[in-house]
Amino acid sequence: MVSPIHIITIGLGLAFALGLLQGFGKNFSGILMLLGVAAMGFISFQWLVAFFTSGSTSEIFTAGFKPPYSINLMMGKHEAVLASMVNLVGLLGGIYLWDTLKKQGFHAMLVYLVFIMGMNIMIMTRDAFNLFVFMEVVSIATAGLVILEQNNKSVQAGFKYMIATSVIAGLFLMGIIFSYYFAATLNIDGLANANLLAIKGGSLAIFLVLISIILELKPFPANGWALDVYHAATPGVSALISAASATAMYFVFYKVLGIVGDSWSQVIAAIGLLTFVGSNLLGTKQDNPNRLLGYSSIGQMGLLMAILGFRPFLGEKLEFIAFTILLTHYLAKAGLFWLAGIIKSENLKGFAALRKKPFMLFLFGTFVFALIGFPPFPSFFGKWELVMHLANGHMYGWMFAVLLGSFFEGIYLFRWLGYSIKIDHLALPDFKVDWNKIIPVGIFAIGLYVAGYFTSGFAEGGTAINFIPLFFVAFLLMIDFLPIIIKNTISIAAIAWYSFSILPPLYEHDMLRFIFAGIFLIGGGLTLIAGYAYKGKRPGFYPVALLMYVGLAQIIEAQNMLHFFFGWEIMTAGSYFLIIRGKRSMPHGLSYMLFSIGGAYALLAGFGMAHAGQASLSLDVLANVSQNVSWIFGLLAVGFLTKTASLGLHIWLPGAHGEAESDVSPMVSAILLKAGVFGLVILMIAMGHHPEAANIAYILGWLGALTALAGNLGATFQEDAKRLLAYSSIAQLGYILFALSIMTHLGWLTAFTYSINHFMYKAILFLTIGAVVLRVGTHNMYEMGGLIKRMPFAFIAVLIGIIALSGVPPLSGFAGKWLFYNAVIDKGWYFQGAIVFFSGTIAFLYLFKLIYSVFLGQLKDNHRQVKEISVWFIIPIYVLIIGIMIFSAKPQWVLQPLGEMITSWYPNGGLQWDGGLATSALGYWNGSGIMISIVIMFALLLSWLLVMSRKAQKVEQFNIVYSAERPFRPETTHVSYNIYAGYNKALGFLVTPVIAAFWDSMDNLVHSVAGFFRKIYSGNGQVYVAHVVLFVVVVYFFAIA
Amino acid sequence: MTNETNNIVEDKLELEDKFLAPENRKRQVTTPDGTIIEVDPLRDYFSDARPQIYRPNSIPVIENFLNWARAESLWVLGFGTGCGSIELPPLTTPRFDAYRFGVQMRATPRQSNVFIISGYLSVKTLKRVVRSYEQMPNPKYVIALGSCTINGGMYYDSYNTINRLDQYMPVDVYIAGCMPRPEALLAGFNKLKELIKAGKAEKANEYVENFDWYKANQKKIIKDWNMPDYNW
Amino acid sequence: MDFDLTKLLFTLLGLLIVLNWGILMSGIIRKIGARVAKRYGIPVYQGWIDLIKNYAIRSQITHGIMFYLGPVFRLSGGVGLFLFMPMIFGSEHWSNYSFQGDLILLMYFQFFGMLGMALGAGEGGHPNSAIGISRGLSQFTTIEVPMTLAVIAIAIQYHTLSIADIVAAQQGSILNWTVFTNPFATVAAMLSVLGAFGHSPFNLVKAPNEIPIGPPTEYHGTFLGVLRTNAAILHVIEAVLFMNLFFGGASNWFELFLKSFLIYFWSVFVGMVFPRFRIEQSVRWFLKIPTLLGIIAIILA
Amino acid sequence: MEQLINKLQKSFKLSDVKHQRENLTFVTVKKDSALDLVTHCRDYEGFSHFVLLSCVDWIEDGKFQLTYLLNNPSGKFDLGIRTFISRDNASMTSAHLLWRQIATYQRELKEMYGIDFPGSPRVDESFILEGWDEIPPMRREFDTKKYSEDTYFPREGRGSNDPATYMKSKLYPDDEK
Repeated sequence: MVSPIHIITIGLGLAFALGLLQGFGKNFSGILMLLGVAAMGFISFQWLVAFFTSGSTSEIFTAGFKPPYSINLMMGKHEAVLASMVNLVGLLGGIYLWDTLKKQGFHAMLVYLVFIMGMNIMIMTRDAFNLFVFMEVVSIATAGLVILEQNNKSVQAGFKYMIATSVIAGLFLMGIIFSYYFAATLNIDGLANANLLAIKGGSLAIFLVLISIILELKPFPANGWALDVYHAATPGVSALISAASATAMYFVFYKVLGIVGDSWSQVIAAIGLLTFVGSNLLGTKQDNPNRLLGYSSIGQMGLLMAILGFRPFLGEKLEFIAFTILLTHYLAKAGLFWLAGIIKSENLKGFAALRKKPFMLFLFGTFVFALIGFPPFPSFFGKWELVMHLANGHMYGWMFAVLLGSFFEGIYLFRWLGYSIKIDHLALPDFKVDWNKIIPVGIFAIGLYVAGYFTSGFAEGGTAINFIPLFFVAFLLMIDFLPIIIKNTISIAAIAWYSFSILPPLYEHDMLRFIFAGIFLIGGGLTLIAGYAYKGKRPGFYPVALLMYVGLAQIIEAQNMLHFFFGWEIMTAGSYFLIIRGKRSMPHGLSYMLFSIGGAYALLAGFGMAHAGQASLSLDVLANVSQNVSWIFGLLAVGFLTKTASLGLHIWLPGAHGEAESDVSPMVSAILLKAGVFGLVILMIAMGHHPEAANIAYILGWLGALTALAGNLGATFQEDAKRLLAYSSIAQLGYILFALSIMTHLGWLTAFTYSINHFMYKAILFLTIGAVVLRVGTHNMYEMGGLIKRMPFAFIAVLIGIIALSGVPPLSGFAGKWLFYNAVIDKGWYFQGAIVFFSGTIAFLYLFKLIYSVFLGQLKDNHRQVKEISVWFIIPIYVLIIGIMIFSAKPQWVLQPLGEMITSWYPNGGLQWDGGLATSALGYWNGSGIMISIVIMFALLLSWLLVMSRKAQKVEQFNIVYSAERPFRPETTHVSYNIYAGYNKALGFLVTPVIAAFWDSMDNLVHSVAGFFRKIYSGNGQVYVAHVVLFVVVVYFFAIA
Repeated sequence: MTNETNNIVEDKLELEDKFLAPENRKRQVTTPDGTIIEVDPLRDYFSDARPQIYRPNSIPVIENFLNWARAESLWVLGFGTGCGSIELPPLTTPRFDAYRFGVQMRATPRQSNVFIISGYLSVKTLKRVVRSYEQMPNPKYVIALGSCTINGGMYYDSYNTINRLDQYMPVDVYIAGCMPRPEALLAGFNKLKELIKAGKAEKANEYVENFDWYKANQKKIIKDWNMPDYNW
Repeated sequence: MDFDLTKLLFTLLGLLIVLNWGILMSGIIRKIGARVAKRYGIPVYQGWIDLIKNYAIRSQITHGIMFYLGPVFRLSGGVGLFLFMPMIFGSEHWSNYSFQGDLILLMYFQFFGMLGMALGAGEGGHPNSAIGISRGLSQFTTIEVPMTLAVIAIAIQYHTLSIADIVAAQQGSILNWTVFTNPFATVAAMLSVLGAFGHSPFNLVKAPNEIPIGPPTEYHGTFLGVLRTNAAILHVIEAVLFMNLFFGGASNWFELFLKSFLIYFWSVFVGMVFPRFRIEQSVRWFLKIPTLLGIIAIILA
Repeated sequence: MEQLINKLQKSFKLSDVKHQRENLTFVTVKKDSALDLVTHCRDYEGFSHFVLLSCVDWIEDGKFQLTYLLNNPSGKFDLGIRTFISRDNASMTSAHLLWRQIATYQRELKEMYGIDFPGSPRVDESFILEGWDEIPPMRREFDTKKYSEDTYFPREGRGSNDPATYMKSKLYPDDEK
């Protein structure tokens, strides 16, 4: 066991040795330095291992004196972990900075070594003055590293840094002097025991110590100097500052809090959250990667500071929460800074260059998702626990601030990610990737996954999470270089295997989950079949598609809230990547992600509030909620509504679904949206019995009706076939929301019928239209036309799809309409019902436009030889058509079991079944009988007409009566563009995009606020010092008050 | 050898091309998957099937019955060619009331049986008239109204109006005069009814039988025909 | 479902009666219209002659399979409505196959023919067809609004969606008719029927002089015959639907003839007096007064 | 009107000034300055309305006479500006930029007389004579009667009468001259 004192000896000794041995060349010096850091790391690491095996603390004295007269170090569990982290990033950072350090020579290496050593001591020391000394050492070393870049900007930044830190150091020193005066000891534990607060004037001493450490953590807004440092330093150094110094300083803060006690918690939490929210808000306005990361680092430190401020509420989970978030920050931020150093772009958009190196893009995505707190990364569990505990302590305001800050962070990080994946019209600069630069990044990314896997076990309920599917996704990622046919087969096989293992037991026990699992999994398998139609490798598709299905499956499997939320976020991540794969999807991917994050945070808040005061994390506790019912129900509903794209939250959907790839649109439309429905169902089952919930459901009913109207009107005026279907999805989800909100037996039967139907016909329509788009190369309906001649199978599919969608008997859509009427009249929601009916008739407008503009009318020149849609699309489409036909011919096969299931929640008001004849309180309906009657009648009439006009001459498309003229061109003869001009004149005002304008203005508001406050960072050192001083004064007065 | 034939074909095309409308020329089009195909509008967009002869029902009783129905239900195409078209609207007014004879106006040739050529026909109009006539379903009847359709009338020496309608399409009933009054038109309708009931109004088949002769006459003056021979 | 030959035969007979009554009814209406204009007018039997003439057209053309299916859809829509409509109150034979579905089925089955017709006309490739259909659908969406409100109102009133039960509830006295018990719903529905029958002022769909007869512009011969057959059936059935819902149904064929004639005549009567609306005007119009009346009907119910 | 003509006389070489009516005057100018005069009249003399552009075939002189008839709405009088162009390779500067509708007149003149107006929109498209490949029919060397007899199957036995004498002989057969 090597004593930790040797960290100092190695550090100082090597520093001298470097000077002596510089004759051996820079490579030698460099290797020596790295060995030194490695040795320090080894020391800390062996202690870490020791603590995990035996678990003792150790105190080390030096120079033969007892504290406070000598360096007083402690190596405990915390110290070992943090020192290991610092040394690891030091070692990897050293490797990363190899070229820079070598160029600058041994001075730089010396400074580097001292920098790392200093941080080790900061972590280990228990002596306040010692702490001061080594903080100064680290400050000076940092400044030295900052000016490594040796340009005007970095020298200025280093200078500002020195000024600011010396002001802070002065405050700190005064605080220590006062403390020593009052407590007569410099040992931190001694100071803590001295109970300084009780002493008159002691609180000032504590204030000075505390505020200076807080200032070192760069609180908003007194942090301009730090931003300049992040901005100006070479990214390798910024990585160290962000990962290592912040870690060390955070631990110092933790130690100092031992002296301060809990009385300052509110202030600390306030400063921390202000920093978190403010810094992330300003981050939205940044476009320089380094500065952006600087804002993000400061924000994260703010969150961490706040967590310590929440200490009284977090109890034993404090360390878990703080550590997971710190660890994620440490790994991700270092990785991002390092990546920024590799790309060397002054602009966020420059990261588009990453697209050339998919592996690095993957790393980048990993870091971004980890920072935001997506599963399976540690911060996900940390944030979850944080919110749960905050809610448990009824700290709703704080909780809101945490989520708001996270949301702002999401805005810029996902915009950045979106740029790198998808932005167009850019000359992608070349960049060089050295092994010494990429290896550290890779190690840290892997570290995130490993850490995430291991942290899950520590979170309450985390053990339930099934990681095997995620390993499968990772496996797909690894075999991404294989051709489509293999990956597709493996994926389908996996989904099929999973379905076989999960569906039969669900059918026995849990009909509700069986239905949704069926939609998710069978739908998933079917839509994947269409993937065979693609050629090449389709890089990156299968991991993300399966990621989404994994998320959906986890939602189904979830029994507790953490697991549910875990699945929800996994699904969101997968679907985000699926959506952003589309050609022009960048802005839509971003808006999807932002609404999803917002929704997810609403869910998180809702779950947290529901969990408050309850013993269990199980989803069942929702049913026992007795306080804040409206809030919980409302928040959870809003969370789920973002996924169902209800009016107001729908603006992400048309673009996201419209621009997605041909086989992705059905996945995200027919399947993904049902996740929101599933959530709503779960929510209403659990909480529907509360009167408050019923009130909200009434609002949701109106919302659903208006969504249906707006969605259908929106679809009517579309020219883009896929957007039309996307708007139609909005409307259909509006129907479902409406029917669910009715909360009666018939209402829910309607909702489930609609869900199943919508899954089938929307999958058919999106698959078919997507396949047609693949063939004809355009989304614009007016550029198609007459394709029935070339694609009869596609036409039949769309025909069946639109008949089913419009609810015309005898196809299954009518089942939904009939139930709907009965439910509405039964419930008494006549006006909402009338609006929904009205929107149902509007559906005819766009359905006709869809089938007419694409398949009927005039065939265009360039489509004269276009082929039938790919057989790989036809297979799933016709399987679904068979499904619709079975449902239509024998509705009782589906509706009867559904009814029995719903009876367990709403025992009264169901249907009576007599064979195919269903009878409700109001009316009756015989699906099978109608089907038979209509089919026979239709066949008879058709054969009669065929006999009567058997000799008809087949003619071509221009053989039409054209006022005695002949048509000029197919383009001028095909009436399709703005076909509902009259309707637009009458009702077009209803589709003015007020909601999009509202969100746009919100977006502008955030940006302009950020832009306004950004001006406080003038770049002037004096101003920054003034900020620091002013900050101290303001905090002082607030704290005293 | 092949080259020569190609050249000949191209030369021939050059000659024909003189009056071929630009939108009817062959054109190269890039399909969505990038291959280039040729579109020949006249072949691809129009049916070039020749007209057929539709024989009357072989059972006289049925045919007589159907002829009676056809005679009592005369649907007139609303296409006024010359100044005589001003005589058509009064037919529907209370004063003349052609409805009582089963005469009704239709807006599309597809649903019409009777074509009233109301007065002089310029070459430009004749082209449209022929198109509309060919688009009417069999059986169809033509009433030629006014002297201009018979012998050119006052436009007998014009460079731009035809003299004799029967050179271009078969005519069932002539109504002479310049202009004939609506009463004369009603008389014409009654005459047409008689012909139909007697089974003598099979001029549509006559047109098909002498199709080449009619077509040659039409094409002699309509030089930019720009369509396949028969308009379905 | 047991096969019942008698039932089938009665249904076919009923269909024949309805078809002929439809043709006769439109003949009478046209005769009346002519007399109003001081004309002698067509013979009342002109409808049959036209129908025979159309079926006797010898040459036909077709634009494709959907061109065939369009009229078949349309006629199936008409015949289907007949199948699911109880014609004569209290008669087992004349209630057809209405035991298979209620009022909602009828309301949605109207779309069957419309949709098919729209597709068939679309296959014709004629721009006027598409224009006509787009107008028709636009207008139709709002026609249905007051109609729906009225239907909901009477469903609340009688607490059933079964047409037979609604008719049964109106028996006994003329004052039991919905027109007296629920006048607002009746008026709303009777205003929407104006659009459903497509006479002036709501006949922009066909607009003969502007977009030559709109959707069926390419249809001729047998196809047109099928469409006109359907029109004859449909006019009667629509009128019968309104008769059943608002005017006490019919207990014998004569009563049915009389009532359906009057209901149909109502739309023609209005059409004789008013000029044509543009499409946006009619869309707005239906969303104003008729919708308001429908809302009042529901509030009162 | 006189004043105007005098005024114009100063800048343009007008010849053959003819006061047809109190409010209608014709002037003749050289081909080169014709459009200058038209433009001038439009921009400075208030002739904002273009009435017509017509042509007369003076086959004997080997010339076409073009007449631009302009109207001054505020003064309520018309001015006809005549110019002569050669019949061989007849061509005139296009005036469609002054009034858009002149293009239609020019298209008609191109078809009927074969006068070219380079640059005029759609001037080469057929106007009413679709597929005409004879000499332009309004040129006086074109024999329309002969063309009609050759082309349009004249009906045998067709006779013509002078309406006045014919009606007289019909109505008053005894009233011999």
